[in-house]
Amino acid sequence: MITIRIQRKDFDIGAEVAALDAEDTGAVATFTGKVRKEGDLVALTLEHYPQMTEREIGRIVEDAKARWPLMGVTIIHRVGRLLPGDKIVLVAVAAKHRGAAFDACEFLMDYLKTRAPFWKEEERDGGTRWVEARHSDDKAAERWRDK
Amino acid sequence: MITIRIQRKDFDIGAEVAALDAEDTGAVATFTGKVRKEGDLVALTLEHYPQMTEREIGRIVEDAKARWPLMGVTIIHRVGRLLPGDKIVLVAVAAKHRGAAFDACEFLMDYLKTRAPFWKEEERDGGTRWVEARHSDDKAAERWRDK
Amino acid sequence: MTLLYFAWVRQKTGRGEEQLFLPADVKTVSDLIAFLAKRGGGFADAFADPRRIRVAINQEHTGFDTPLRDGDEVAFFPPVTGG
Amino acid sequence: MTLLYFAWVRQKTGRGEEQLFLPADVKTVSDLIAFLAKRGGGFADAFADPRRIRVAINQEHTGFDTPLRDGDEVAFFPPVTGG
Repeated sequence: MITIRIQRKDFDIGAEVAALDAEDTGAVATFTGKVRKEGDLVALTLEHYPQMTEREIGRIVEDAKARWPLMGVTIIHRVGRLLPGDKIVLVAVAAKHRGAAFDACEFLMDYLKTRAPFWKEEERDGGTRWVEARHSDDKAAERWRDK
Repeated sequence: MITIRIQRKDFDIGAEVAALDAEDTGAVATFTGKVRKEGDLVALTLEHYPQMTEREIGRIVEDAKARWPLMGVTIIHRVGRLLPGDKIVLVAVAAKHRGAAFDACEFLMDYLKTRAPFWKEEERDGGTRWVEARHSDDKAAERWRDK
Repeated sequence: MTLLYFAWVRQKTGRGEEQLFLPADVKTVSDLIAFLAKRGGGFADAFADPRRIRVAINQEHTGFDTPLRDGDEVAFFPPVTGG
Repeated sequence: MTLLYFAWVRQKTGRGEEQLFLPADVKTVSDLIAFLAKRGGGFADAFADPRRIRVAINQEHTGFDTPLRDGDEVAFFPPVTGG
């Protein structure tokens, strides 16, 4: 089962994992990304490209399914204005065995970071600023190329 | 914050992640292991070595903390009789960045599988049988030796 | 064709979306970027360094050499920073 | 010393725990395994193939060469299968 949701509201990790579960699932790996409290950061505002976002995430999930035997994937990404401590993204992967669940979860995060059309704008005491893409995220995504 | 619990009752992944969270956490990776529904499997009964279990898991967590900068770790392992679909184990790791959270979560699972004193007995239509340790779990744990 | 702009590309150009008749000499994404930069003002600023820009055609990431067709939805944006 | 048995080692020996005065010629875990196997019956069965057995002394995994002291808590069990 594949679930992809873009939403403003928060999500409940436990409820999402319960909804994802099939009876023959032995392993569920999840990743939750949050707004870190750091310095004078007031908020993060997430913009996206609505016509493209779910399609691109769908392609990333298909890529993961071609690489590992997965029983279910749930991806939830929030948009709008988020405060320090707020959850931003959930990736949950169910598989028979833990190796596939871990690898696919990490792959999905690396690809979300470098391919899904979201942009973060930081709001600090001094004003707003668009977050720069990080080279380390490109490197993380490149690891999967030849695998 | 380190939380280690051995318990008979179920757990709520979302509540555990919320309890684990610090404000400067940016990444939470979790792993949930479940009793797979397969063939005529009726139940799994988990036995452990109570005087040793929490101490050994504590040592595994200290090892992980020495390898990665972690903000929090929660490990819950159930014991007693569990049915197909029941959750067995939760490992949740909070860190600033996702690489450390993913790696530490996988490391903790690999070490739990090969070092924590738990034993599973399967109950099938034909009777009961102790689960054999898997060579693939030893291999998974060995990966971390030289890292 | 439909042009879409996101994040600081949207802010610099001052618009999120526009309709454009594909000019005859604009064959590829690169040509379109040069055409838009020539508008001056915020567009010149937004497209001053094409290496900082990414493009999607019809909701798929693509490169600057891709040929354009009228009716395409072309989106310009900075490298993505979600997740 | 205290001896503990888990999983099929417990089932084969028929007990989970016992107190034992360390015999003079039992210096290491290997010696203790040989000593227990000589009891015959379920113990002989449980310890027939020491390669299938793991040991912890005072709640820490250890090897068969480890010297024993009176007062130790020695646990025998199969390779672990939790998680």
